[in-house]
Amino acid sequence: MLVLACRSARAAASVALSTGTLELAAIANVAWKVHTAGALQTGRYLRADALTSFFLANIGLISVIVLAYSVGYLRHIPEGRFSSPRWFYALFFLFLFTMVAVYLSANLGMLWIFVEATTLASALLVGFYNTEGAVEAGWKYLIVCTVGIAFALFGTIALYLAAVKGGVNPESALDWTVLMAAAPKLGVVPDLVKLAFVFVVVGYGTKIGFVPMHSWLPDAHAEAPSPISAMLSAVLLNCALYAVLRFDAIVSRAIGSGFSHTLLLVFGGMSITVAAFLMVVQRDLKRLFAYSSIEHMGIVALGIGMGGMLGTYGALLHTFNHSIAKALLFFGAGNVRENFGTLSMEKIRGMAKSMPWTTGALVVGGLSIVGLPPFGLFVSEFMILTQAFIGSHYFVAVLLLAVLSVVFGAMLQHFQGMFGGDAEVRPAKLKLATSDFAAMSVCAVCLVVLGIHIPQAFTAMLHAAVVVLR
Amino acid sequence: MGLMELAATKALASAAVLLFITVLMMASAKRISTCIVLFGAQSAVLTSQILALAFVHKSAEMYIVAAMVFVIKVLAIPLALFRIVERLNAPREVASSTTSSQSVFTAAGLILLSFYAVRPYVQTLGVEEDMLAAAVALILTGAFLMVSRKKALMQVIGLLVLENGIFLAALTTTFGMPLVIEIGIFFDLLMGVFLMGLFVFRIRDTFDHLDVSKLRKLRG
Amino acid sequence: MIHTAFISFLASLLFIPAMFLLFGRSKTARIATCGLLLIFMALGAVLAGAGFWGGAGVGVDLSGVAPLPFVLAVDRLSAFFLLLICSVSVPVVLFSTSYVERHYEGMRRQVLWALLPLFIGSMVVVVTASTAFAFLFGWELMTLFSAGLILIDGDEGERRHSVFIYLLMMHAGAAAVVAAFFLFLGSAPGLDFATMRTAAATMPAGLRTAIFLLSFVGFGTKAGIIPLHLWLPRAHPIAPSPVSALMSGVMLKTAIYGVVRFTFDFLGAGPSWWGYLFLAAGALSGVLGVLYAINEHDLKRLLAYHSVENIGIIYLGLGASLVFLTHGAAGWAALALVAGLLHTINHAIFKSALFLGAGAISDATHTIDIEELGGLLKRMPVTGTAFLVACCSIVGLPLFNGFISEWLTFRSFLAGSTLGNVQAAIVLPLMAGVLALIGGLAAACFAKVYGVAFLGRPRSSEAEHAHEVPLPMTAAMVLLTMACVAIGIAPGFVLRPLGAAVQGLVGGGILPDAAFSMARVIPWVAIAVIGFVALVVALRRAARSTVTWACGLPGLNSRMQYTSTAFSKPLRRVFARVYRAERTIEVSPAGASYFPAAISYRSVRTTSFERSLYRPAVDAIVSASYSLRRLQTGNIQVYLLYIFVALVALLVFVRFA
Amino acid sequence: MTPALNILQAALLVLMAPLLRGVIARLKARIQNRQGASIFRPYSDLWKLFRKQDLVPDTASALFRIAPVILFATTVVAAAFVPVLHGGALAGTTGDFILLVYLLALGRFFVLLGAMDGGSAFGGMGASREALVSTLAEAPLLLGLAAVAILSRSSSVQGIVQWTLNQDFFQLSAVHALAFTALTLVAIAETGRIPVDNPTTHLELTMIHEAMVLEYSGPSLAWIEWASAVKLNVILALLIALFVPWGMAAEFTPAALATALAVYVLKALLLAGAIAIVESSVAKLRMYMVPDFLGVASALAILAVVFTALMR
Repeated sequence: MLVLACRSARAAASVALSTGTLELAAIANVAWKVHTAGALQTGRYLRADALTSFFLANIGLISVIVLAYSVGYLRHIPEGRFSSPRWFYALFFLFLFTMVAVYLSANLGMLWIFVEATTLASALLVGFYNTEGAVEAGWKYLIVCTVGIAFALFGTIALYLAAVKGGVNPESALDWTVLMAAAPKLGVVPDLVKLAFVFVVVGYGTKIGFVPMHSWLPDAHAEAPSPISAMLSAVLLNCALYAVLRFDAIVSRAIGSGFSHTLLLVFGGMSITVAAFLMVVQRDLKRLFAYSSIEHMGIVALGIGMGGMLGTYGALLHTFNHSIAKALLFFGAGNVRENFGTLSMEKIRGMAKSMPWTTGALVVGGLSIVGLPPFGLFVSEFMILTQAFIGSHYFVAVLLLAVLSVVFGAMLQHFQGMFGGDAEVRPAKLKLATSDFAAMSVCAVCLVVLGIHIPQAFTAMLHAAVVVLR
Repeated sequence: MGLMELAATKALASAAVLLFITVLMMASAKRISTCIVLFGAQSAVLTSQILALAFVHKSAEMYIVAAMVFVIKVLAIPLALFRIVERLNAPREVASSTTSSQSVFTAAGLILLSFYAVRPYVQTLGVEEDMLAAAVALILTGAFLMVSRKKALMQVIGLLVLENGIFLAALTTTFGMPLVIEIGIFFDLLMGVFLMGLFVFRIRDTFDHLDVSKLRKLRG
Repeated sequence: MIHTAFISFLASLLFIPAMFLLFGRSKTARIATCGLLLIFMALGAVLAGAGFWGGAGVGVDLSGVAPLPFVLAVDRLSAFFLLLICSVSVPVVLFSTSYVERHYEGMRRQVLWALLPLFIGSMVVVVTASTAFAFLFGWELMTLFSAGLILIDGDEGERRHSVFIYLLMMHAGAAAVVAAFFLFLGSAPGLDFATMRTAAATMPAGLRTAIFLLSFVGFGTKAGIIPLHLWLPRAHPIAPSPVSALMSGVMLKTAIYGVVRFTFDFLGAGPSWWGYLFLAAGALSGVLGVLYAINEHDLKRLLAYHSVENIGIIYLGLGASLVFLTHGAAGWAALALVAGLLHTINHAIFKSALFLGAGAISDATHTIDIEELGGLLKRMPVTGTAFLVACCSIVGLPLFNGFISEWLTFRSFLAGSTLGNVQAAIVLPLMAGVLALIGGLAAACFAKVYGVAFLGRPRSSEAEHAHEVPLPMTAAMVLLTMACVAIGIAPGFVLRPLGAAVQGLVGGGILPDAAFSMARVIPWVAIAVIGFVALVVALRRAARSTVTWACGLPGLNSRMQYTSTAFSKPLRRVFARVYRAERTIEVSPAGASYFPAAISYRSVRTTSFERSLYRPAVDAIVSASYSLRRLQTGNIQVYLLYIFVALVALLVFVRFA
Repeated sequence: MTPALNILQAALLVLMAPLLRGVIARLKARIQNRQGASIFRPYSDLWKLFRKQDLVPDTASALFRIAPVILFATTVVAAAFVPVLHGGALAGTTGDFILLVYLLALGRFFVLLGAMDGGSAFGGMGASREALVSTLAEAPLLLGLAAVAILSRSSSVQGIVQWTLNQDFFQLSAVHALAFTALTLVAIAETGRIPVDNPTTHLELTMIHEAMVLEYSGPSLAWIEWASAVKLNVILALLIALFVPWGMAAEFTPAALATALAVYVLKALLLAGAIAIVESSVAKLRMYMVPDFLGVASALAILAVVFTALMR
C-alpha cells in the first residue's frame, strides 16, 4: 500500500480514487479472512484480529468517502510549496498508510512508532494551506502531540519493563498476544503497571484529545482542509483510541480493570463537560465540530471505562457512528467555507435558502451528533447509558444526560443562526459537485441504516471485536 | 582489558554527573547554539553510556544502537540544527521567559525532585539510582525548557532533551528495547526533527519571527 | 386480519410521506394521497376503537429488524390514546387538505404534507410502544417532526427563539424521561414494559421515588405544566394552524399517556405526597394558565395558555386518583382517573376544533389578533357556530363534553370527604373550589374571545369582508363539534370502556355507579332546553332591525366597542399580583404634560418563573462557558504545561492512592 | 302523583317569580315611605314586553335573540332541581347541585355573548363586569353547596334536603352556619342585588346586569327579566330547602301540602323582607370592592368545607 501511495502521488484524482477502492478491497479482504479464520498473523510484527478488522473497516469506509469528497474539494486550492493536489494525495496516502499500519501492528513498540508517524504524516496536511493559522495550528499540533507521544513511549517502556520483570522473554515482551497471555504475570509489579498506564493514557490521550491534553485539537481541525479535518476527527482519533484500548485490555488483565477504568472515566467525564461548555461559546464552525469530537471521544471513554459487554460494545459502535457523522459534518463545513469564504458562524446566514443540500447534510449530521433517532449515535449512546445504569454509575449517567442537553442547546443555537436569516456575506452559489453529493449522501444513508437496522455481519464483527478486548 | 573495564565503570559512574551538568548549563545558556552544543554533548555522554553497557553486557545489538545514537544525535541533528540557525539568520538568543538564574535554580530543583521521585522504584527495579534520576531529570528539564523558552527552535531542543531522558530511562531499566523498535524510534525522531525544521522555516516566512509565545491567533 | 390491518396502518404512515415527496407536484396526486391518508387514519381509528370498546389487543414485534428491542403493542390504555390520535387527526387532515393548498406552494407544501403523517406516526409509536427503546425513539422523533412543521413557516427573529426554547426544553425533558426509564435497570433485566411492571413491585422506595420524580418532570415538560410550560405558549401559536391543533390537541396528550403509564401502570400506589404533588401542579397550571390566557389577545397564544389550564385540570383528576389509591379507595381512584382521561380526550377534541377555527379565521381575515376582528358570526356562520360549541365545551358548560369530565372531577373531589384521612378529606374537597374558580375564569375568557371575535361589529376591513371558508375546513370543524355534543349529551358510551381500561391501573377498582348518574339526567336536560328554545324560535315573531343605542348621538363606530383588553381589565386588576406587568408610558415631547403630541403606553409581561427560574440557569451556563474559554489561551507553552500538570497530578495520585 | 306534584312546584317557582319581585319592590317602597307599585306590576310589565316587537341592532347576529331564550330555559330547568313543598324535586336523586350551578352558568354565558353582540360599549362593559362577579362567585357557591353535600353524603339537592329534614334544627353544625352565610352572600352577587349590583339603577356607569341587557327590548327583554326573577326565586328556594326545610309535607294529603305551601310562603316573605331592608339601608359597593365581598364568602365557604372534615 505504501507503493500505491507513492505512485498515486504523481497521479491525478482518478488514480487516488482507484487506489482508495483497491485499499478498501484489501481491507475487506483482511476483514473477511479475520471473520472466517480468526486472527491473522504475518511475520512477527503484523497481526490482524477482529478488533483490527473492525477499525480497518471504519478507516476504509471513511477514507474512501473522504477521497471522493476531496476530488470535488480540491478543485480550487491556493498553489504553494507542498500544497498542490499531488502533494495532497501523496501525504494523504502516507497518512492513511501510517494509520492502517497502526491497526496492523502486533507489537506495542510498532504501535507507538506508527502512531508517532501519523502525527508526522498529518502535520504537513494540517499546515496545508500555509496561512498564518495553518502554520500555527500545524506547529502546535506537531509539538503538543510529539510531547504527548513521547510520554506514551515512556509508558510503553515501563510496561515492557514490567513484562520483563514478570519473566516474559525480552524479545517478545512487547507483542500484544504475548502480553495478553502473560498479563497475570505483570501483576507482580503493580506500581509499575499503573505508572505505565498513566503515561500511556496521558500520551495517547493527548492524541485522542482528552481534556486537558486536547489543546491542539480545535486548532488543527479548524485550520486543516476539510477532508483532512474529517480524517483527523473520524479516523486519527480512533487510531489513538485503539492504542489505549489495547493497553487498557492488558492492564485490566494484569491488575484488574479498576484502575485503568477509573482513569478513563475521569478523563471521559472531564472531556465531555469541558467540551460541552466550550461548544456553547464557539464562533468558528469547524472549531465547534472539533470540540464535539472531544466530547464524543469522552463519551467513548466513558463507555469503555464503565466496561461491561454493553458498554464496550456501545463504545466501539459509537466510534464508528461518530466518525461517519463527523465526516458528514466536516464535508458540510467544507462546502460552507467554499461558498461563504468564511467559517465564522456570525457571518453565515440564510443557508437554508442559498445551499439547501448542504443544509440538509448539516441537519442530518447535527441531529445524529446530538444523539437523536433515527440515527446511529442514538443507538450507541442508548447502549452506553444503559450500561451506566446497569452498572449503577449514576453520577456518570446524570453527567452524561446533562452534558447532552447542553451540547444540544449549543448545536441548535449555532445551526439555527446559520440556516435562517439573510446572509450579509453573499454566498458564491457554487454548484455542488456530484462527488461531494455522493460522499455526503453515503454518510447520511449509513447513519440512518445504523440507526434503524444494523446489518448482521457488522454486529458479528463488533461482537468479535469486543471479545478480543476481554 | 582492565583498562576498558575501568573506562566502562568510570563511564557508568560519571555519566549521571555529566548529564546533570549539561542540564544545568542548558538551563543557564543564553544562545541557541550553546544549547545545541550542549545537546550534542549530552548525546555523546549517552553514547559512552551505551558503549559501556554494551561492553559490560557483551551484547552486539547495543553497539549498533550506540553507533546510531552517535550518528544521529551527536552528529546529524546538531549539525542540522546549526544549519537551520545559519539559514534563519534570525536573532539567536533563547528568549527565555525566566531569568537564567531562575532557570538554573529550577533545573536544580527538578534534579532533586527526580531523585525523590525515583526513590521508591529503585528497589523494585534494582537499577542505579542516579542513572534513573538522571533520566527523569532530563525529562523534566526538557519539559521545563519547552514551557519556558519562547523560541521555536528551543522547543525542538527541549523535546530532544526530553526524548533523551526517555531513551536513557529505557536504557538503564531495560538495557534497551528490541532493535527493530529502536530503529523505528530513531527514524521517527529524525523525521520529527526534519519536519519541525520545516515548520520553523514556515513560521519564519509567515510571521517574520520565531517567538512561539506570539502564535496566539487561534484561541477559545 | 387485524394484525395485517395494524401493520398496514403503520406502514402507511411511512409510505404516504414518500408519496407526497415524490408525486406531490401534481394536485391530483396530492388529493389522492390525502384521501389515502384519511382512509388509513380512519382505519387506525377503527382498530383503536376495536381495542378500546372490544378490548382486542394487537401488536407487532420489530426487534428482529431494529438494533434494540422494538415492540409495539396495543392494550386498552394504548387503544384509548390511539383512538384519540386517529380520531382527531382525521378532521385535522381533512382541514389541511384545503388549508395547506390555499396557504403553501411548491416544496414547502410537499414537505409540510410529508411531515404531517410522520408526526402523527411518531405519536402512534409513542402510545403503542411497549419497550423503552421504541418509546424513546418515537418520543424524540415526535419533537423533531413537530419542530420541522413549525419551521415550515420560516425561522425569523422571535420564531427562532421560540423554536430554540421548544427544542431545548423538550430535549431536557426527554433526558429526564430517559433517566426514568433506565432507573428500572437497577432491578429489571430488560426494558420492555412487562418486566418493568414486575420489577417496580419489588423496587426499593428511594428508587421508586426517583423514577416518579423524573417521570413527573420529564413528562410534565412535555405536558407544559407550570412552571415547565415556558415553551408551550411560544411554540404552539407559531405553527401552521392544523399543526397547532395536533400539537395542542394530541401531542400534549402523549405526555399524559406517559405519566399515566409510569405512575399508575408501572409504579402504582405510592406515598400520599405523590398525589398532592399532582394536585398542586394541576391547581397551579389551571389557575395561572387561564389567568395568563385572559391577558392575551393573540388568539392562538390564548388557546395555547388554555392548553396549560386544561392539562392542569387533567392533572387534578390524576392527582385525586393517586390520593385515593394511597388510601386504598380503588373505586374512587378509578372514577378520578376516568375523569382525567375523559378530559384528556375532550380537550383533544375541542382544543383542536378551536385551533382549526383559529386557522379558519386567519384564512378568512389574515389575522388572529382578536382586537382586529368582530362580527364574524354573521359572515362565517358555520365556523362561528362550530367555534361557539367548542367554546362552550372548553368552558365546561352542561350539554357539552367539557362539563362531563369536569363534573367527574368534582365528583371525585367530593368523594374525598369519605376518606378516613383528615388531610385528604380537607384537601380534595377544597380542590373543587379551585376547579370552580378555573371554570369561572375560563368562562370569562371565552366570553371575551367569542364576543370580541365573532360578535358585535367588525374592527377591521379584513373582518368586514371576511367570507366563509371552503367545505373541507368547515366539515372538519363540524365533525369535531359533533363529537363534543355527542360526548356531552350521551357520555355513557365512553365511560364504560374507560372504566374497563383503568381497572388494571388502579388495582382492579370498579367504576362506581355514581359516575353514570350524570349520564342519566343530562339527556333530559338537553331535551328540555333544546326543545324549549326550538319551540320559542319557531313560534316567535320576526324582529325589526335598528341601530344600536348610542345615547341618542349618531355615528357609533367599531372603535367605540369594548375591546378584548378592556373586557379583561377588571380581572387583570383583581389578579394584578399574578401578572406583574412592567408598564412604560412615554409622553412626547417629554415633559409636555398638558398638550402632548403623542402618548405611547407599553405593558410587557414576563412570567416570574422566566425571571427567577430560567434566566439564572442559562446565565450560569453561559458564564461558565466563557470562563472555561479562557483556559484555551492559544499559548502553546501553557498547553504543554497543562499536559505536564495532568501527568504530575496523576503520578501523585498513583503514588498516594 | 309525585311527578305531578314535582312539576307543580317547579311551575310554582317559575310562575311566582315575578310576584316575589313585586313583593320585594313593594316592601322597599314601604320602608322608604313610598306608596310603591302593585305587587303584580312585574306581570303586567312582562305582558307589555311580550306584546311588543323585538328590536335588533343591525350589527347583531342570530345569537342576539336566542341568548335570552336559552337563559330562560336553563333557569327553568334549574327550577326543577329544588324541592319546595315536599322533600323531593323533579330532577330527583340525579338532580346534582353541580349541574344546577353550571346550568345557571350556561344561561349567563349566553347572555354575556348576547350583550357583546349589541356592538355598543355598554354591552361590553356590563358583560365584563358580570364576568368578573360571576367568576369570583363560582368558587364560594360550589364550596358552600359542597359543604352541606358532604355532610349529607349526597350530591343531589333532593338528597341533601331529605337528610336535613331528618336532623332537628338545634343539631345543625357550624358547617351549616358558615355555608349559609357564604351562600347568602353569593346569592346576593348572583342575583345582582344591592350591595353588589343595583337592579333599579339607570346610571350606566354603575350598573352591571342592567348595562348588559341595555340593547334588549320587547320579548327578548321579557325573557331576560323573567329569567332573572326565576333565578332569584330559585336561589331563595334553594337556601330555604337546604337550611330550613322543616315544614315540608311528609305525605301527600291536601292539608299537608297546603300547610307546606303556607310555611314556604312565610319563609319566602321573611327572606324578601330581609332583602328589602338590606337594599334600602345599605349602599352599593364600588365595583372593585366586590372581590373583597366575595372573598369573605369564599373564606367562609372554605372554612365550612374544612369543618366538615374536622368535625366528624
